Amino acid sequence: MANIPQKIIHEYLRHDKKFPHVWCAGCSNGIVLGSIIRAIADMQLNRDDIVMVSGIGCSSRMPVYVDFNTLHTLHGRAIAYATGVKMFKPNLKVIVITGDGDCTAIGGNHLIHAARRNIDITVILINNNIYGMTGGQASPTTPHEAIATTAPYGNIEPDFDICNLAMGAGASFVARTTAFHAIETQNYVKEAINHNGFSMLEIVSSCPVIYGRLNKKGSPADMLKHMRDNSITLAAKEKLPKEKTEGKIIRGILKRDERTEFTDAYAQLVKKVMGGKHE
Amino acid sequence: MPTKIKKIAKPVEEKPVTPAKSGRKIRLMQGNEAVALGALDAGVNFFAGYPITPSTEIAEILALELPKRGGVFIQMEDEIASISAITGASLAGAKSLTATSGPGFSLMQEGIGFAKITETPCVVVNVQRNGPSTGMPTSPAQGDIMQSRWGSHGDSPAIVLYPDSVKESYELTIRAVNLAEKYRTCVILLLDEVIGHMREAVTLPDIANIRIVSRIKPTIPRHWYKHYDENQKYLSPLASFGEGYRYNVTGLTHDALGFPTNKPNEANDMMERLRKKISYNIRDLVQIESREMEDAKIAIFTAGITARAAKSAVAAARAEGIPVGLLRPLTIWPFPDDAVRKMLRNVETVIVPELNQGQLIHEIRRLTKDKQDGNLIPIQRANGTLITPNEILRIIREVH
Amino acid sequence: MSKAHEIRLSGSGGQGLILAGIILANAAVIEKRRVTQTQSYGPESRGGYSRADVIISDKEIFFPEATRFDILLALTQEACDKFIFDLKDKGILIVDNTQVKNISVMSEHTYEVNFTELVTEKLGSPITTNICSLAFLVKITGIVKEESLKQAIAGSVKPAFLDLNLKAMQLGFELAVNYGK
Amino acid sequence: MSKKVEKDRVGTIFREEEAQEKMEVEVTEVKERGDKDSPVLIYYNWCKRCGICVAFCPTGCLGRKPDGSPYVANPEKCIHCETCDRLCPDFAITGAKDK
Repeated sequence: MANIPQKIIHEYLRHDKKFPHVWCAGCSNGIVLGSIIRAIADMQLNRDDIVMVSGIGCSSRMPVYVDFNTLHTLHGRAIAYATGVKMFKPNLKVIVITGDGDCTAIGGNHLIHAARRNIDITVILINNNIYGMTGGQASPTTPHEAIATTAPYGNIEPDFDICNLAMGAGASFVARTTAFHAIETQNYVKEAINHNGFSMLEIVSSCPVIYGRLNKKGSPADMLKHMRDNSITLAAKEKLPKEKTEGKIIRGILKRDERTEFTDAYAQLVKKVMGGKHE
Repeated sequence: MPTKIKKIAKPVEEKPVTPAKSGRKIRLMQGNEAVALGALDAGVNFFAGYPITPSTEIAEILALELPKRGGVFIQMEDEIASISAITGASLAGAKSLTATSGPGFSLMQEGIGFAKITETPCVVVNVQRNGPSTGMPTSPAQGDIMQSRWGSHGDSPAIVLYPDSVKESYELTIRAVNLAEKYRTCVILLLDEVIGHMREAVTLPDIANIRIVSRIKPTIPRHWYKHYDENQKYLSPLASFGEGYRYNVTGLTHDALGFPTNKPNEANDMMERLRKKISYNIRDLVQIESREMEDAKIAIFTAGITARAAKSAVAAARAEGIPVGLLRPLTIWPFPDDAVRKMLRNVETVIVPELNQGQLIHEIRRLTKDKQDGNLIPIQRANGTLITPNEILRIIREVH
Repeated sequence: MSKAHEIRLSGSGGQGLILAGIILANAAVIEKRRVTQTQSYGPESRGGYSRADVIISDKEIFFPEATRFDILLALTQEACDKFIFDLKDKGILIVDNTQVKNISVMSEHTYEVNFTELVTEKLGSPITTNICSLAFLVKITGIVKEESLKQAIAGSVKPAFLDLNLKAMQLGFELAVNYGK
Repeated sequence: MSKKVEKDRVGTIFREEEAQEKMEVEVTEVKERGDKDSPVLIYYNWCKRCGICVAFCPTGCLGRKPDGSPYVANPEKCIHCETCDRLCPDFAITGAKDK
């Protein structure tokens, strides 16, 4: 748009088509999107080689706004669609944008199996602790005792630790940060995309309009301040006594290991069997 | 934090798939095997599936064959993931296929709707088994005829093919892949359990004699590309991911570029486009077999395995001098309205045998409103056994 | 032979009847005749019931399942009881009397052989009862040539087991030749 | 007033005296889109007035209009930290170098 100076991020936005975006005032999704495209700009990836896949939900609206190959799919199925894309064209960089409900409730099975296969997909999970698009129902990451429209007396269910889930399922790169830590997000996105294997980046975010109001979390800025003040790095956590780390968001790269990547394994298999004779 | 920048050096390349060489001699072949070989000969280079009786042989054969030809086989975590993966792969340029049976087909419905609204070519093979629910996994039924048309929510047209022999399973699989590519939609191939597992002697045609259709690729510059171009009888070019046409695909109602829209006129355009690309091309889509219909006063209308019993009954009845004929749609959806109406014009009685509690008969009833109710005779059963030639013959004798 | 021959091989799961059906169908294919082979079985690989139908004809075969059998092979009592009423009047009934003790309707052409016992005794295991009884059926009825059957067996079983299966086939032929003697 | 022209570290050029003048402007008169000479440019068409940029501006360069939207209250205070740019969820504000 002529009114906006040509910053590098505007090269990556479909700014003449779909803006302003659908997200509410103060929603962290926009902040995360900014961090992601800054990371991609830093990496100088060819936009033709990036496929951004999403499911359904607030965060899943993200692909529409970016000028990549974008695929906005069904609720919970983003990782399964991404698996198809990646398997057929392994040279594409496949990034899945998903939310807590999309990825861990309806799409939980696809998450654990993609992690188990260690297929080279970068999952960026924006965790706002609620179903925002449908109006504030409890999600698997809604904290215990928090209020949601389907938990009007307080949530009695325990919440998911998504990073632990991904690590347990075999993801080879797992990191967590918050939307407030934009530079850290940018760096982790780069790390996650560069990692050859399944990578899960959980970005703790805020939903000021629905979750924030239901739970009296204050203004959008207050919610970001909460992220700033209530999160500590993994390194800091290890130094501090346990009582000081309780209830804090732990940021950092929680797991990184080298394990055979799935499309590589499949390429090996093809090489092996193609050496043999046809039937 | 230092970050290594890994550039993508490898060029984007389509996976070539070498055609099947096996089986050109006459040989005994299962229906499911014929589907797998048909898929390979049609150029299918991506399969994702989940085990389910009675379709599993298709996955097993493709697991063996696809890697040998440079294609992709992947066993997914469920049927929902399978339809998702084949749709994703198709957008990346693959000719893709999955195979399942009733319970899995039910799970796939949302994904089939997605492939239809996004106009992404793919093929779903449904080897029908007895239902509802888990039903009888190794027993035949024709209970998915309506589901294959109306299974996914919202209005969407369907292309559904229905073979009645092993040879035809091979041919219609190729046709299903071709139609999917041409019409940019999810084409469904319905098989009966008995046909999937039946063995017949089949000679496959030479690969050189098989007509293969592939999607039209855009040749225009990126900025002119519309993912849903309105030209050419609604059959528009399709770019793959990685080819430089950075388009958006969404299951939301979308405009010609593929971006979500709520505008009634754009929504209308999209819905009409989905409908017209089938209805404007109905002559290309419809295939129907007619046997002994020239002078027939009694017609049997049926599809799939039940048509095999009907053919036998027709032959026997003709030997007794009864003027009976058979109509069998190879394409059951879109329903061959005009052809059926025309062929039933001089017929007094129509018998509709089917392995369900009445599905095909609704279409015939719709087309034969002018005939008395007593002239439309159902033979219906959903207990896991086939309708036999004798049962049909008995009815033919009764009405004669 | 111009008419269609409907053959049903029946018994319980695990007896290898479907394989026998495929072999018989393959033998017909070798002779360039028209053939369909269908089966019905439960999920059990042992026990339960199992049947394989083969229709061999020189004309187009419409209905692929056998409804009125020209030949019925029954390896268990249950299968024999279930299917015997659909045997044609002049049909051929072959039963394994190791297991089939009662035949409710005696056909004109009934053959009772203790296949399981004989195969176990002569070949060390009952595993090839299916091939032995199939060979007996082929020899008695002449539905396909012996040589075609041999070729079909060679094309359908693993090389390591070929020798054993051919021995079973030979045993079946001998039983047929010596039947009633 | 001397015409002191400064070049900041990210290269945006602005004139100090103009910035001084702008301080005295009534908030309601702030132009609907950012001034091209401003250290921070705001695109009001996209702004949803969430207040994040103002809350996190470390120097008080940004202020808030009565309707909640931001404006450049103290241009001289801008240190081009890009915080507003990075934390704006709507891509409606930029303090980054013009490319």
